[in-house]
Amino acid sequence: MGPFHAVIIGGGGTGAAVAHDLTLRGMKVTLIERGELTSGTTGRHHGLLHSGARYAVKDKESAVECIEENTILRRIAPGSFELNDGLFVAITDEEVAYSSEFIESCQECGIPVRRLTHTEVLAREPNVNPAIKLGVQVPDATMDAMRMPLRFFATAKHNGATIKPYTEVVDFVRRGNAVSAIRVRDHTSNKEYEIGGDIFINAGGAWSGRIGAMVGVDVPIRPSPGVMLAVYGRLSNMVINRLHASGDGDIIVPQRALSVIGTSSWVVEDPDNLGLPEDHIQMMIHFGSELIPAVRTAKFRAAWSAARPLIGPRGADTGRELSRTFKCFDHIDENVEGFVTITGGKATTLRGMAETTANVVCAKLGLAKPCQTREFVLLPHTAYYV
Amino acid sequence: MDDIQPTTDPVRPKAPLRSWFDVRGRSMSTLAFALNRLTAVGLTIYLFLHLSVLSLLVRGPESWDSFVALAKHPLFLLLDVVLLFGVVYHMANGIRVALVGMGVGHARHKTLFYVLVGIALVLFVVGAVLIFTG
Amino acid sequence: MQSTMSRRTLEEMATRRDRSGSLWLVQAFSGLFLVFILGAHMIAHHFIVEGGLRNYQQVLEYVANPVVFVIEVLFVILGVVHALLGVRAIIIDLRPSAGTLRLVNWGLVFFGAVAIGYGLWLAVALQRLAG
Amino acid sequence: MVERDIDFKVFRYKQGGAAPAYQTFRVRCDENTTVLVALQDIRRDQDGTLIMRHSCHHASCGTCGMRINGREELGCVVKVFDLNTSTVVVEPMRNMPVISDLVVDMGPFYDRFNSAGMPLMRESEFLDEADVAEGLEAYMRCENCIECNLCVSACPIMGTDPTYLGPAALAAAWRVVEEPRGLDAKPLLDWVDSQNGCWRCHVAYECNEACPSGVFPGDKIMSLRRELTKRKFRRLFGR
Repeated sequence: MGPFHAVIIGGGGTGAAVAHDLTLRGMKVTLIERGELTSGTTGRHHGLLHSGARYAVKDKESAVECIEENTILRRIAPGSFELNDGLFVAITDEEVAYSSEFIESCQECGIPVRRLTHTEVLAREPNVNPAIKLGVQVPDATMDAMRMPLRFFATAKHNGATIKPYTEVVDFVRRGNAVSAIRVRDHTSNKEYEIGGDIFINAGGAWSGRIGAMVGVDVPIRPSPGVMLAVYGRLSNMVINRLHASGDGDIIVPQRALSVIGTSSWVVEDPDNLGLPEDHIQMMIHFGSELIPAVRTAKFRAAWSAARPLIGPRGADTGRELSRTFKCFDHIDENVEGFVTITGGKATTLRGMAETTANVVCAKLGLAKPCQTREFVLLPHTAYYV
Repeated sequence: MDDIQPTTDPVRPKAPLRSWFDVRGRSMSTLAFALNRLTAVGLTIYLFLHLSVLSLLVRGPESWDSFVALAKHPLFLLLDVVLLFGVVYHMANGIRVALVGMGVGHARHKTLFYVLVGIALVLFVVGAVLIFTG
Repeated sequence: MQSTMSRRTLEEMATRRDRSGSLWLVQAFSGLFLVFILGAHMIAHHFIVEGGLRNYQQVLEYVANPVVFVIEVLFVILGVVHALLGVRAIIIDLRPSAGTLRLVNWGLVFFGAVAIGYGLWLAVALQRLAG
Repeated sequence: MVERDIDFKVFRYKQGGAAPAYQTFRVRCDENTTVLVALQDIRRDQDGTLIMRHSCHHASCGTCGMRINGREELGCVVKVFDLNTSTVVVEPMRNMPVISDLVVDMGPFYDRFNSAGMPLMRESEFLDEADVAEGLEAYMRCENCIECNLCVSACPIMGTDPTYLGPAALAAAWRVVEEPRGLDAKPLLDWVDSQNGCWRCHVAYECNEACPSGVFPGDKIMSLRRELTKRKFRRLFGR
């Protein structure tokens, strides 16, 4: 018997990292994605490599995950980031008061912080609202939201994984209580065929609930979109955050020749139908200009929505109350064998999500192979195409 | 649709004529390039015709002067006007391409084009009038 | 999805990494010179003389002028070089195989030499006729 | 908000299926609807088999290059109403093999870069700024080129000869010549100094018109030529 065959459904950052991890552990891997790779949520986020500071006060688990993965990604994907750190700026007295709790929490989570005075902040980032009272420097960074995950695909592909974009799962084939194959449609030729495997991994992100439903399991996923706005010009070099408990329009991420202002949060049923509420775009301009006044006059480039895959019970309404951590579900709990779901999380933690998933998969298959992705330097994204 | 390649095979070049001369939706510079190539072909043909016609000179005054008489026919003069346009345009755009192509003034290639082709058009009109009245 | 450029195309790219690209510079400079020489040629021949073209005798007298002789000779050389380089550029854009291109190169060199030789002969012959 | 029905005439092709054809879909659009969003709406509501490339939705990843009403554009930043046409024609990029519908195979694009035989594609550049935050050596940013292939699609010479290195690779070469950062740029200058290199360009400047990211490959090709011209003259007159 050859190596176990893992079939991954979903070609976003999570699927990419899972494919990479499992190929390194010696498994045969096939990944399918219904559209282009990273065309769901992955490529569409504001491109922040989290330091974890955003979650340090309220969601320590996420914060610790972030700083750990932040350090690892800098090591294994050099060149995919704009490593200019991030700044949390306090504008109101309330935010100044909050800063000590913020700094303490960051330190507890192992996030290096540096307090900067009003003058120091403006010397480094002259466009920031001159009314700011203080700033806290953290190791945030800008990532290339599409090319960084593509490096996982490139590396997995070169290590033997089969990556099939434009291939959509249409049905699951069961043998007894186990999933034994998936039926897929290749959209490049309109042909349907089956892919058999030993384990099927649902890495559908915001779409993972829909994939779970096809198997008859409940994945408690809440697609929670946010609106982002990109304007021309680098209004800052560091990532500028508002120093408060998270809220709307509280971050500006410089990216190439653009600045991306994010984001809002609500909850939808259908991750394919997010809409783009005009009032949210206005909100980005309004709150963004409190961080950097030039947002108001900067030339518009694009506005778009992306759906976060947040884990939570039905009934959540804004998504802000939901944790940003990730979870791997083994659906054997619901009497379905050979099917696991990895969801939640964020781009920063994609490698960690994959490690957890691969651990679950290996345990299920009785495979004693350690994770190697922490040190494995990824191929450049261009390697995906050659 | 003919210029799209519905195939996963390696890139197959399409008909060059379409690529050079289909200026629909293209910018001014493609038009300039297409016209440059068109006038180039015309001028090349003319150059060699011209050279061979000159051999009449060696054959003596009769053959040459009868050619000159033919060349003064209005239809021939019309061809001269077309030729003149080819010359002045190819010249003006050629100066631009030569300068820009050597990295001189490439940031202002559009201005260069309009100025040079503007001058060329003035020369053309003056020349055309001279051809018929001169 | 394993379809990239064919090996043949890549090899073609490698073998065609020749230096002839900078012939473009010759093309550009001959063109710039032609602006002056052709300008002089056209004005002298067609716009100065009453009626646009010289009769036989006028032509011979004109070519007898040594400055004109030099200009005409230069014009023949630069004009032919510029034109044939242009023809070559067009042929290259038609993707000839390496063999065809070699043939084209030699053909153009031959044709150019003949044309220039003919032009020079013509100029000298006319000057002789003018006495 | 104003809403209008717009017809999208979309290029359709499936491997092994019928010959390519255009299919028209009517989509309800508002002021914010981009061509990419409209195409996604078609996939969601009308035809689930329509495929296209897309990722970031703000002109930073370069995947959604396509031809909209004949012009090379990123679908994510073209608002439907700005086109001012009641029918929008959407086609895949030119000079690339079409895998299906609007999806082209990007392999040849990267092959051209790889034929340089040296690291050509830059991920990031360092910025010159005096006051840099503590702990950082210099601010850095990702390069402008987003590898979208629009310049290659727009280039009239690329259309006749795929062995031309093309605007994107030449522009990247100029970035290295301009800022070698320790690399020896000479072999690269030799590489572009060829019939298929920078001399092949016929100055149609379609690449500049098509570039959505401020790279302006045409200008960079001309800069390479200026550098090579200087080099040749120096050589001609004994340095």
